[in-house]
Amino acid sequence: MRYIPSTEKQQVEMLKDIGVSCFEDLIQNVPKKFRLDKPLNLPPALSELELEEKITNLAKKNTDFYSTKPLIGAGAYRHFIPEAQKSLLQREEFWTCYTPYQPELSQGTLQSMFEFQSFIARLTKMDVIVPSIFDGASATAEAALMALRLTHRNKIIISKLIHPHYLKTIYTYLAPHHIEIIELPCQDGLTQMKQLEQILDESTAALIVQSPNFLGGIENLSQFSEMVHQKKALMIDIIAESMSLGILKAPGDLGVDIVAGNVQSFGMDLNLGGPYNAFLATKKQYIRQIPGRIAGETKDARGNRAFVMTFRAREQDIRREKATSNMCTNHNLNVVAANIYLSLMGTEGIYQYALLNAKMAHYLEKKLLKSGKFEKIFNYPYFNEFLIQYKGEIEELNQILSNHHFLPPLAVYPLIPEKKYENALLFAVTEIFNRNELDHITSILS
Amino acid sequence: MRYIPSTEKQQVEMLKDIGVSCFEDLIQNVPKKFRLDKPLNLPPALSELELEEKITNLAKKNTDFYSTKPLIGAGAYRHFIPEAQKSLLQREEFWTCYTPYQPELSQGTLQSMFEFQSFIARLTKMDVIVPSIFDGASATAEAALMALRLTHRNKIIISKLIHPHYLKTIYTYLAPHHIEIIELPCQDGLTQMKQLEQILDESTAALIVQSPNFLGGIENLSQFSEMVHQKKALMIDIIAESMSLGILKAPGDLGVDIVAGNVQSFGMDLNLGGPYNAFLATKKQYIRQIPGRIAGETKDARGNRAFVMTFRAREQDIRREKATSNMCTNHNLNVVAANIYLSLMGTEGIYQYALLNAKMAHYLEKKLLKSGKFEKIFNYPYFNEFLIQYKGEIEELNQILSNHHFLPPLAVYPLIPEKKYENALLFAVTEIFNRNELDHITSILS
Amino acid sequence: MKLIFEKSIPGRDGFSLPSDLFEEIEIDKDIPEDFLDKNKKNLVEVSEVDVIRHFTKLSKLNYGVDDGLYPLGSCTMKYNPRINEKMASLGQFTHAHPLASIKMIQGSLEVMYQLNLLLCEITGMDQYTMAPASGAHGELTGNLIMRQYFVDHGEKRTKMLIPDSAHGTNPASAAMAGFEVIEIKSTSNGTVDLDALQNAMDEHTVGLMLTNPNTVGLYDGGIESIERIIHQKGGLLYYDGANLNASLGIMRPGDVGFDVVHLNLHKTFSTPHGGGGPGAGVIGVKERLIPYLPTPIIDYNANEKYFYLKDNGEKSIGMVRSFWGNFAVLVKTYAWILSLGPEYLYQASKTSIINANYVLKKLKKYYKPAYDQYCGHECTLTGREYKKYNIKTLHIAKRLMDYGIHPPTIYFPHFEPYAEETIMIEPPESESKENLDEFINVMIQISQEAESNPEILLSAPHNTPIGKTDDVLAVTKPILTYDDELRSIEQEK
Amino acid sequence: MKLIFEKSIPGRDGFSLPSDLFEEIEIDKDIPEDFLDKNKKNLVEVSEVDVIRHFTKLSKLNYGVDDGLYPLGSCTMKYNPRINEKMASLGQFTHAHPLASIKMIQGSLEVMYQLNLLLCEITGMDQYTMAPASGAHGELTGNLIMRQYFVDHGEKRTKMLIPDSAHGTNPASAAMAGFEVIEIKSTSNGTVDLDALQNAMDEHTVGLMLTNPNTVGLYDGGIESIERIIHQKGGLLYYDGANLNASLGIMRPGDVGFDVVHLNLHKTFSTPHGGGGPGAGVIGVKERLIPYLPTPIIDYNANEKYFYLKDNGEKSIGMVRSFWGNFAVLVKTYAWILSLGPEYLYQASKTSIINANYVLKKLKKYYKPAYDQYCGHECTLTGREYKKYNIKTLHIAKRLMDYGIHPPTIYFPHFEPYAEETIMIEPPESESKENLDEFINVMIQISQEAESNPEILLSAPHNTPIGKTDDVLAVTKPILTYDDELRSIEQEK
Ligand SMILES: Cc1ncc(COP(=O)(O)O)c(C=O)c1O
Ligand SMILES: Cc1ncc(COP(=O)(O)O)c(C=O)c1O
Repeated sequence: MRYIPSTEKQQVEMLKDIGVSCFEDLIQNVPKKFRLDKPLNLPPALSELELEEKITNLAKKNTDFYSTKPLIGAGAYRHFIPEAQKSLLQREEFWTCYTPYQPELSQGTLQSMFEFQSFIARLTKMDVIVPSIFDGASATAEAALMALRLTHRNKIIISKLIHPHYLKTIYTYLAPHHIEIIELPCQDGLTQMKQLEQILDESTAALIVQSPNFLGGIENLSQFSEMVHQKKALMIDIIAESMSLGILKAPGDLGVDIVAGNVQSFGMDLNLGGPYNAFLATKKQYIRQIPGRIAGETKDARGNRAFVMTFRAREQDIRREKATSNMCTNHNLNVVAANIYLSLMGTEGIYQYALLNAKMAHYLEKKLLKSGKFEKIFNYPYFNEFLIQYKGEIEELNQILSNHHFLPPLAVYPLIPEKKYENALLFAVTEIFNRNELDHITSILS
Repeated sequence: MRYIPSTEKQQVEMLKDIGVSCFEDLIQNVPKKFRLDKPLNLPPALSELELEEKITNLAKKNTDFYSTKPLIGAGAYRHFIPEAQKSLLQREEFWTCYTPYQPELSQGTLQSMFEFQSFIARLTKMDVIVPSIFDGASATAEAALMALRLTHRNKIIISKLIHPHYLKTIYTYLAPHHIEIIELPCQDGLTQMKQLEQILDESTAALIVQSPNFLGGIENLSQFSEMVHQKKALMIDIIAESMSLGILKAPGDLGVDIVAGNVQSFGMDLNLGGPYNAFLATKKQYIRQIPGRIAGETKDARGNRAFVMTFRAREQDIRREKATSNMCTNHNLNVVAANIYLSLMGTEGIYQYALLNAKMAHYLEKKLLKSGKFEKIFNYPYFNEFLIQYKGEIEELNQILSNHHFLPPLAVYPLIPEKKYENALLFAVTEIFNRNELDHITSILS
Repeated sequence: MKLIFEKSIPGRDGFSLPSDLFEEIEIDKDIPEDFLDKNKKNLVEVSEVDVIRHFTKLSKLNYGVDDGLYPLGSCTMKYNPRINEKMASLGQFTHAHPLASIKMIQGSLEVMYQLNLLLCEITGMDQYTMAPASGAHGELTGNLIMRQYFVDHGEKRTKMLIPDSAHGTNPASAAMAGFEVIEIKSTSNGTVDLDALQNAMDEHTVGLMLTNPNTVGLYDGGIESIERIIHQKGGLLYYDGANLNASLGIMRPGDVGFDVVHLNLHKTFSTPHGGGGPGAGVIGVKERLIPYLPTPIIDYNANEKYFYLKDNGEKSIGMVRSFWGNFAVLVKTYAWILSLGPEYLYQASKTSIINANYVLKKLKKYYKPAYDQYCGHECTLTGREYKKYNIKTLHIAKRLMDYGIHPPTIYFPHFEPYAEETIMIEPPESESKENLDEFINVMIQISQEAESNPEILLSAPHNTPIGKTDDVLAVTKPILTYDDELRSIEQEK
Repeated sequence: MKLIFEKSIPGRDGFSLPSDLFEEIEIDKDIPEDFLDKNKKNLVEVSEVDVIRHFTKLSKLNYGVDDGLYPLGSCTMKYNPRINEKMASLGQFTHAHPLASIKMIQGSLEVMYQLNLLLCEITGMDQYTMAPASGAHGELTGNLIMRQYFVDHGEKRTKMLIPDSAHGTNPASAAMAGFEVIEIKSTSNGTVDLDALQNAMDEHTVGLMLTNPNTVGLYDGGIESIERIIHQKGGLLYYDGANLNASLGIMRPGDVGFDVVHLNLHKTFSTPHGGGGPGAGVIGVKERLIPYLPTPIIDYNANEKYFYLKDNGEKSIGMVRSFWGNFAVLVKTYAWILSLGPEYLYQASKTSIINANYVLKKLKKYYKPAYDQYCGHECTLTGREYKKYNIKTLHIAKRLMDYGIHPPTIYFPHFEPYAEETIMIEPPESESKENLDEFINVMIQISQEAESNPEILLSAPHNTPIGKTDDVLAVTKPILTYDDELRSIEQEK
């Protein structure tokens, strides 16, 4: 078998060298009654050609997503990824290696982590960045746990307008911990601020708000921060569409204490939802309570700059049940992916792409409103995703768009079953579209 | 522009350092009247996304060749290529480097050439291998020129059954050299031997025969060699389907003096005909007349084994008009491709694949004959390609096969417009098919 | 090596823009000024060529499985087949939006559905969730399932038993699930002390998290008793499958009685580690625990013949992440299982067990084994003999690098009596006898160097891109971003 | 490093077979025994893992453009954009059979058709053939076209004029086309001696092959006179376009009067060199030479709206290869031109000319320039000053490697008075000022070493995977295959 180099003859030799007469002697600690006495009931081995045909045929049972541009985002955005990034990621040194426990053989990974941390620090204006939590949802939950550890309080206030999966994940993660969770409702597409004043108190560990929120609205984070800080609670900002950082104010400038950010937009394919990657960002003073791996700069024995994983005393392999998290394997290759992506895009690219996203989304919204078939729901500021009311049948709209090779926008009602959302559609627009296509979309829907 | 790192500001600095006031000062030797005074009339630069969409759309104007398995070969064979090979070939060190003039920075390329030479030497049982001539046609022409140089004679005898493109290429290459070219006709799918006796004489430089020949037939090379050697002429064997070497006798065992072999089957995609690669193989005594680059083993200053390009005194950059060929750039990356492919396949793989090719071709032929819609034309031995008579309309057969996602076999008549070939089809069968598909083909054609 | 920031030149760029920038839209009319950043975020300005060279160079500072032996114990650094990568990169998969309607993602769903069936057969479990992103994430998920099970059954169980040999993620995960962790000591044989287990197990205890073969590479011979002890008290048995590479086609955790199983697809099932992920830590359970699995579950509607995402109902622990799983990793797993089939899955485990025992046998004279018995797919040696020369296993590890070999695991296991001096060697089935022989020879040579020339070990590595790193400095003077570095340079001035 | 053959183990394999091997077919009944090899060809027996590691290691012994500056004069080692590779690897292109019916390959044909139009505009020619596989192959094709032209016109022309500065392929190609090569000396300015040219040109001469800027990097200021001299005598003017990287958007050979042009798509047009190819050496001609182009030509039927392969008729020189061209290379070229557009094509040439003159200016104090004038896209320096220390440019080249830089061209140009002591430096537009500054500094440092410590140059390179090679041994004791090596070991015993 091409993946198993040792030959039968070699195995016989090795068994002899070991000093046993047969393989079974080596597994005598597996009780006989549990040893399988017949092969697993699985399909026989396929040749590479057969395998390729089989899986390619399965892939073809999907829509041809390459040619079907999505008008849906909702936490997973199709952005353009330069081939230079994809090609570099294929270097085996990046993807066939382990977690960089041995820095002398892992500077590629470690420096990449450090550079990514530096990028995110500049994008968010935060001090300390954990480059890889699995995704936005788990990062959000980890941020909540971190706030609980930091404040020793037991109430978490959450905006209802964070991504529904993130919300569900927080509940799952917090379930064992006897935490009071209060949800802030939506008002005009934004998290209601009024109610917050009544709920915020000295037992509040943190307020969690997503901006742009799940419905696309840009939240007034600085005002939230101010209110939260009055009660010495922590302000947590969730970012699901990291491209927005290109033109929006950085959370660090808005008083935010912890940021959990999904960076799928920075060079990761949609992949049916995973693997993506998220960062956690915080202020220097909170570093010892942050979960996950961090790269830091140091010197090597030759006096040169070198990178290592640092502040390891927080981690499970050292602290076990007292660790700040159980995280071990994370999404580090996606850190490299995002790092390469951000390097290519740079100052100007991230700005221009973000600007273009916003402009195109607003262009489409205006066009759709003009068509007469759509109505505004909220009067909120948004980035590249907006909620809009469709006057026709949503089923029909889906059909039309699919026929024209567009992936329809998200119908939010199934996720937020409130009457006012019955015909509400969440459109996401990124730079992968062009004017022709946006005009075409408008015209087929009019 | 992302491919041009120097900025306008830097260019101004550099011009100042050079000591000119503007760029135009540097090109004063280009007569003003020839200097373009307006931009080239070309489409404006596309972004990478626009480019990708444009070219992908062009590609889609082709048939979906991935899912359309070819029943056609005729010098270009679709074989299965393991992904391990494709993936390794993507290492930039192999493809972004130059011809290995500096061996100290090119051992990867040079050792690969050497290993490929070793593989081909074992497959052909020849001594000296030139690993890269562009393709089977140019290699054939170079072999003919080589024979002329070696023998100082001026007649070349060629089997009519060599690949028509190779044949045309020989004529083109030899046109300036006042060479008598005589073609040997076909008899029962093989090169006619009778006539040869009359033609062969002391002025004959070489006989060129392809085996398996263009119509698939395996030629009796040892008998040809014997005849040719009696007149002290050279025997040249052409191989268009290198996979055949897996089970057929090696030309070195059959008295052949020069082999020109297309190795597209060893790990190269069809690519509409190029780039492929061909080798030239000969006996040690003929080395100084062979064209093209050869890698050889030597020692480095540290006493270790090292590889260099050798017998360079034959080449154009040293010998100019007296060189054995003008070849400079060749298809060296394809040498690496073939080397990786052969390494993966190995002794057993090449044998098994060749055997499977032959078995499947014979299986299909028998099935087709049985169906009653086909008739035998020749009673010759063949490898994986056979000529067969179709009793129906070829246009119709093409339609049926295309509808079922098979690329139809070659109708040879347009290439060899002889009456007996009017309904003759040249089928090629490789390991990419399976029994179901071959049965399916038979049934849709019956 | 320079940082990408140190290569930045004002005005340079590495991206491309379409010609139509929708100039007519004035975004500051739509987004209030308060929300917009007046300044562009200062990132970097480099060209595509710069980026290509920077990361090509960075890559060459790494060592991957493709560069040679990588015998990290407990990590199963096996060959990552190329065809798997290609399958995962098919456009219909990579561009699939997770919220596309299910009729558009039938192919992807079928892959997940089929993979579930294959994994169930391989492990003897009844249903998997594909959600967890890593082993630890799976452990947390598994713990929450067990917690939910007892909540649902009105039982109050708060403690989780974990052998001292367990991987650090086990106690950390149990703690995240709100359990009190009770450490079970190992016997001098390295396996679970049955008396200690019996004493610790009670009606307030959730159960036991066990790795088998355990993290020192030993099959626990007491597995039948363990199962009895836990189940007798109504507990649940959790199988940490990170070491499943010793068991394929040999033993199925489901048959042994494990209730919850996590698999590290990025270990046993050949998907790459990626320098720390992404992987996938899928969780399989027995029938009675299915209702507690995270939502959704991939199911098949046999009547109307389509695959779908089924809400797992009220008892489910909910979601542990966004969307459905690390799909790209799942495709690679699926491809690997189909490529090996039952025969070679068994061969994989058999070969890795033979490999580990071969290394153990050949090296035991030089590095005293932690346990004198046959091992599973990895063996645990020690460097105790060399303490007298001031040599720790860390030094042995660093010295191995000089010979072009990635060191085995040395920081783990950390429990007495072998703390810090263990060497865990896992030579998976993709390593040939010749590679092992080379490793063995180098290890013997190093053992001789330890005696004759300890200095060369103490100052190792010598031939690596960088020398030994100062880990303490990284904490005492933290520089975590390029701006930190700029500030620290500023301060030094 | 070991050869793959030295890693072979009997019984090991690296391939996979389907389960159905058509066992029932007995092939020796169909193919006579005489033709079948009784033994399997002895190749190698290694696993996929072995192959992956072997070639990964081999790759690391190479130096590519992605590894740093590669200023090989006359070779245009520029950045090879990744998107081009991706475009060429689209399945509909890569799996297209060359003999598929034209309606199945409309996309591929359109690429070739459009590329022809773009190249015509860039060079001012009327029609290209995509057939030639390399520059030299194009030269041969071009020479045969010129030959055929005169044959067709009943003229007997047998001589071809070629400047002494020309690349070796020029005389070699002319010779292959049956012409007698007449070398035209250069003036001390490095350009064509117009008197010599005038004297040599006559009615028995085909014409002149000219590179412009020529191979020492100089635009020939006498181009108008050259054109007149050749055409006055009824000759044809051939443009070796290997140096077109100095001319994009600046000057078009067609406007100057060249009749035949070859382009090295693997130089100017960014397609990779691949360690020696594949490239493409397409040939463009003026209207009157179109009938002689190789057959077929890609054409468009405007009525029925399809692209097709047109037989080029009786006057065509025929075919110069199998099938239609190095299609994969053509796609990359097409992608590059569309990515740059007219503005950046001009910027590419402009930048490379500035780069070359910058290097020339900065280094002329240390390495006397061969010609004291502004250069095109490459500059020619010499190492004559260092001869007194026994230092040749070869040693300077090898020493550069120690600094991680690929040496410039040094074996060429070879003509007097600078034979062997030239250094041709071509820093294309994809090289940044910082890279050039680094190169300049290293070159200056080496010039100082040549004086102060010549030994370090003489024994260079020191930091490369292998030391300086013994090229003579490779000829005196030829080992051209692994079996040669085995035999030579056998003999030594
Ligand atoms: C025994 C054991 N359990 C659990 C884990 C955790 O797996 P992951 O790194 O995927 O979180 C590991 C990983 O090293 C392990 O070795
Ligand atoms: C000036 C010049 N002409 C022609 C050629 C030949 O091109 P090729 O190597 O593609 O055959 C070269 C290649 O180095 C060259 O520099």
